[in-house]
Amino acid sequence: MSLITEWTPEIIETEQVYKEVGVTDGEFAYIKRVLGRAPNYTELGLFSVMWSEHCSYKHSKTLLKQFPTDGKHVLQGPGEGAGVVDIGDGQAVVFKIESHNHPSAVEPYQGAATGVGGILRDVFSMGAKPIALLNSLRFGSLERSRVKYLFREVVHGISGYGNCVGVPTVGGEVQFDDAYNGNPLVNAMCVGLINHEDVQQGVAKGTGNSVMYAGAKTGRDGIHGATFASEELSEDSESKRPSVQVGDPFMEKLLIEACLEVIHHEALVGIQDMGAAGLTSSASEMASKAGTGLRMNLDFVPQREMGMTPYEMMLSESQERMLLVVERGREEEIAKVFEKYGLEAVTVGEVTEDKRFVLEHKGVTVADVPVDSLAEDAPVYQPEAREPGYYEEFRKTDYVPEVRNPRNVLRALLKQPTIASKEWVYDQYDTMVQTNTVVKPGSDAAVLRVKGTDKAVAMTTDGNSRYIYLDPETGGKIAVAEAARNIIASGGEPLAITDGLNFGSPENPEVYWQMQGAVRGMSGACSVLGTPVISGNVSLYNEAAGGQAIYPTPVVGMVGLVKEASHITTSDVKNAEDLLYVVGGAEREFGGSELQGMLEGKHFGRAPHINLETEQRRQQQVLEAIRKGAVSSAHDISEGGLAVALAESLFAEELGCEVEIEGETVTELFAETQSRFLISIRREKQTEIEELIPEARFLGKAAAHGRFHVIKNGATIIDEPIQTLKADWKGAIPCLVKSEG
Amino acid sequence: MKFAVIVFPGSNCDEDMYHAVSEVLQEEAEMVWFEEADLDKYDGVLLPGGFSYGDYLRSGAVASVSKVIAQVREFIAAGKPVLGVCNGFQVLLEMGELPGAMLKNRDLKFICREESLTVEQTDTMFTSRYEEGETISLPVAHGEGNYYCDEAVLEKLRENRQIAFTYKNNPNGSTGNIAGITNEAGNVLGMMPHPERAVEELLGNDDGLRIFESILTHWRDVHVVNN
Amino acid sequence: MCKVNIYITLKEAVLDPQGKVISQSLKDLEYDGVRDVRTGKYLQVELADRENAEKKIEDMCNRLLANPVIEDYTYTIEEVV
Amino acid sequence: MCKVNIYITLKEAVLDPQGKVISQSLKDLEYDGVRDVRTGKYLQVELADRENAEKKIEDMCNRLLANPVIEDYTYTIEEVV
Ligand SMILES: Nc1ncnc2c1ncn2[C@@H]1O[C@H](COP(=O)(O)OP(=O)(O)O)[C@@H](O)[C@H]1O
Ligand SMILES: [Mg+2]
Repeated sequence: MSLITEWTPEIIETEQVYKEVGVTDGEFAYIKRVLGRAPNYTELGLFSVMWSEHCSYKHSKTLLKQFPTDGKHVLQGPGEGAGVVDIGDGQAVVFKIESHNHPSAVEPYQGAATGVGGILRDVFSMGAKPIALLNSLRFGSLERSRVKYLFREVVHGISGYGNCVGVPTVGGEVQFDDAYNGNPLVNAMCVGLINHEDVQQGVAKGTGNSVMYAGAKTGRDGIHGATFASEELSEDSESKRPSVQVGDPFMEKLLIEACLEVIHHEALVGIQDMGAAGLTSSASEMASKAGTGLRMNLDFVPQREMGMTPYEMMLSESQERMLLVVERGREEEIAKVFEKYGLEAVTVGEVTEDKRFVLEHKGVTVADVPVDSLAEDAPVYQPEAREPGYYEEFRKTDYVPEVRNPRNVLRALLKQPTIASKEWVYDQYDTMVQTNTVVKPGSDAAVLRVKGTDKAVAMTTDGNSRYIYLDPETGGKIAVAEAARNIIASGGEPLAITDGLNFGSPENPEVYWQMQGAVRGMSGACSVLGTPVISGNVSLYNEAAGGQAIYPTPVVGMVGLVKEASHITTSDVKNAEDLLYVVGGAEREFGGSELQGMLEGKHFGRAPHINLETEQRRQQQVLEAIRKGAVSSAHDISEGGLAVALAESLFAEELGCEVEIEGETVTELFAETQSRFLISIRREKQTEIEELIPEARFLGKAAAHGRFHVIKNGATIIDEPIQTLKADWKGAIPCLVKSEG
Repeated sequence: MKFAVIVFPGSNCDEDMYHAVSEVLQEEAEMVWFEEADLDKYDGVLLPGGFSYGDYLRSGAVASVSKVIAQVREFIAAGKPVLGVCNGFQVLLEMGELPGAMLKNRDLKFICREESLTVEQTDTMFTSRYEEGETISLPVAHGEGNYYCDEAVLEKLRENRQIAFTYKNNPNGSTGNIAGITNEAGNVLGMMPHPERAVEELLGNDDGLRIFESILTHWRDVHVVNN
Repeated sequence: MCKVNIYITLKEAVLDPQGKVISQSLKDLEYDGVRDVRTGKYLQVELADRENAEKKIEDMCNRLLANPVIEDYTYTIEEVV
Repeated sequence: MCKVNIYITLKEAVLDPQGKVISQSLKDLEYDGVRDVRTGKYLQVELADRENAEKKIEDMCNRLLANPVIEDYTYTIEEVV
């Protein structure tokens, strides 16, 4: 029994049923033109999901075209499951980021868990072994009990899934801000490792070849709630509603093994995961990319529930499923590989020549549409953009914080959840499985060695949405630059990025204006820093119930190459008496800063400015110094400014410092001026470092006495035991999470 | 010496174990799929960590009734060395080859971090290369590592000197701070911390290597000398 | 005083990966005739007071003990004297 | 066909950290009179056959479903026609 009323074509048209599944009048007219008739309910379903923002990027396509996507390292740019970048020795990294914001808002554990599962499939469907997971999270204020619950469960879900599949979660970021009270963001990134010759494509080539379905059975999971004719729901069907997707990491682990084995099988023609819009998107995209058609008999689709209709099967988002195209006659050989892992792989259809997407069910053709109309011809919109009123006003606002006691401010800043230690989070992640993790969470970027070579890969996610809110273009530049700085500080050369664009509704002109600015800024920074965009994800309509959009939140996932293991650098100052340097001077920039948020309870004013040439020059100098062995530790200066960066660098060894600052105290200590690094060196490297990095300014030295001591003009400004500061920093999140509120 | 690393569906530290033995210890090792095992060919069995069968029901429970288990029991009965790490330890407990059981961590959270351990017992084929009472550091990574046994069993473990490692700062609530125990015969070691993750300087810690070296030393003492 | 037994199960349409593995394992152990296994939680809650216990328990289940998005619950109350 | 409900609980001597946490959370939510919470598992097993069900189920519990070191179990059988 279907739980959904499947209207006839006539009723779909006359009663405008298509609107309930998000298809507009104009789009419906277009569908009718393509088909030469009104679609039946199943066909309407196909169009509705393939033309959804998530699959078609209809509101963001024109923006995404601006991203630079080529580069000397790029083997595969956007368009496949994930991008591929050369790292030498015939090897490559494969990576992508993906959002699971809406599912996580409804059921945080499963939403986050299935987000991890989905991004893993994007990567291993390319033929790559997943070697690392990262995430980028945004939550509202941790004072709220709903937010605490979301935070706890999201982290739990990520750890539950990632730990079980045996891929280490090595990094990420979490920021907290009222802007996310009603709408948390959960973006997951996966990095895989592959040999060039193993790169797969999701193509349905070769007329007559078989289409195979592998993995979990299909249930009514995650079929869009909006497609419900709610007046037809009885109490009984309410409890059987198409439900939240539940992840099965155990099955995923088996699927990884089986797929990585199957890619070496010569009978395999193409492979793709079933992600959003499940069977519909994987099948139609594979055919469309190959210029073929596809015919499937849905009777053969493994089903978990009774009486599923074609509509339900095609729209189901059940997890842990893959679609394969296999040479005709060799299906058994492929099925055998899956069988070893206890997985089902069955033939559900064949590749055809006619470029049509045809579905059969119980002897009846239930859908017959041109395949390109689904996968290629989705409408593209050019939304209206309008500069929001706040922007000019903020640009004119000169915000200067009032600080009386720098010591108290430092302690309070270290307790801000966005700055405080994320140990509570990453202690729950298996960061070490696969035994490649050289630099674990807690430094600027994670670093993983590549077994059998002397090289390593560095990876990070970054994106400060406060700056982007104040000034999307500048903030967009900063997001990319900060990610690159984190890679550089770890001893890596930035290679490429994946982007996760999280915004409100693109139909709101002010939101679209934010999108435009952010993408322009990111593109600019990518060009200057030489990090093309190789994959990404767009998540729009992130709005709380009242229509309050989130901060515009593009996040950047970046991977870099560490040429030699000896270049690997962490942010921890290693020895007492090591010399401390700051690269780049501070300016009076507090718009969007942590200090501003803490003192004023909101963000306004100008975002810190950024000059990409300066950024690039300093990055190159710092990397060069690291490669020459002149640098003992390096840390990028970000939220909370120099004082926070310095304290963080001293925590691991619980060292103190003797530092002298010049200039305006609050600016020197807390400004969030961009393009700056804090580095420490051995005493004997002093001349060398001053030559290699002319802009490096001597700050002072690390000290065994364990006190954080800052002076100016001979007078003490801060003198605090490092252990006190560390306790503030480490204790903040556990304390907030525990307390009931 | 030739090791078998048993691979269950869902094992995920199998390759790490294999890497530690074959690349770092430089001994022969094979990954053996649980259904295809012929343990007669091996001198030592390693039960790796991970989430066999998703850790569904109870960690290690489903693996403990799986196909290879009868052979593992024979291997143990023959007095040959068996090391179970993390999930491998849980499997040995579920098999009843080691006493006690695992509960969820006291704080109900998965924990992954370095822990300080005390080597309690060096008179075993797994720990001979350590100093008695020595403090070492090994990573833990588990959600159900809270070792439980009753007073009587604890007493017996102490009497027989079966406690190999204890935690300095009990991270999970384990009875008697137990991190690893041997069987009475001394040829089975189960431990929650991961020695195979601590065998290389590059990754910051090689305190775990001596477990594998101890096994090898013992085997050489018995076999190579006699030959 | 009263003892409340609460049974929390996954909604029918929600995937139960754990149940699937247990069911397969029982089949591998050659228990024939095992058709299906579903897993759930069993909570025993001791309340000081029988009065209003139903209302309290339902409230607790909705707010904390069960996850209404994916779970259903039932309960029984035993009075203890 | 028959439906078997299996209830698996921790032995009394075994500490139940999860029960503790739930009990504390209930107190934090100001449910007064919560004395104790113990957590357990609830399995629903569908058997093709009523015959010998008791023996089968006990056997399954002893071999796999419950761990006798830490757990006890009880069960009920409902015949379905
Ligand atoms: N959600 C998370 N998952 C894993 N690691 C995290 C997460 N959030 C933060 N971390 C880790 O904590 C450290 C500090 O994060 P962050 O404050 O964002 O540093 P930075 O400002 O240098 O990017 C980094 O090593 C980061 O990888
Ligand atoms: Mg950051």
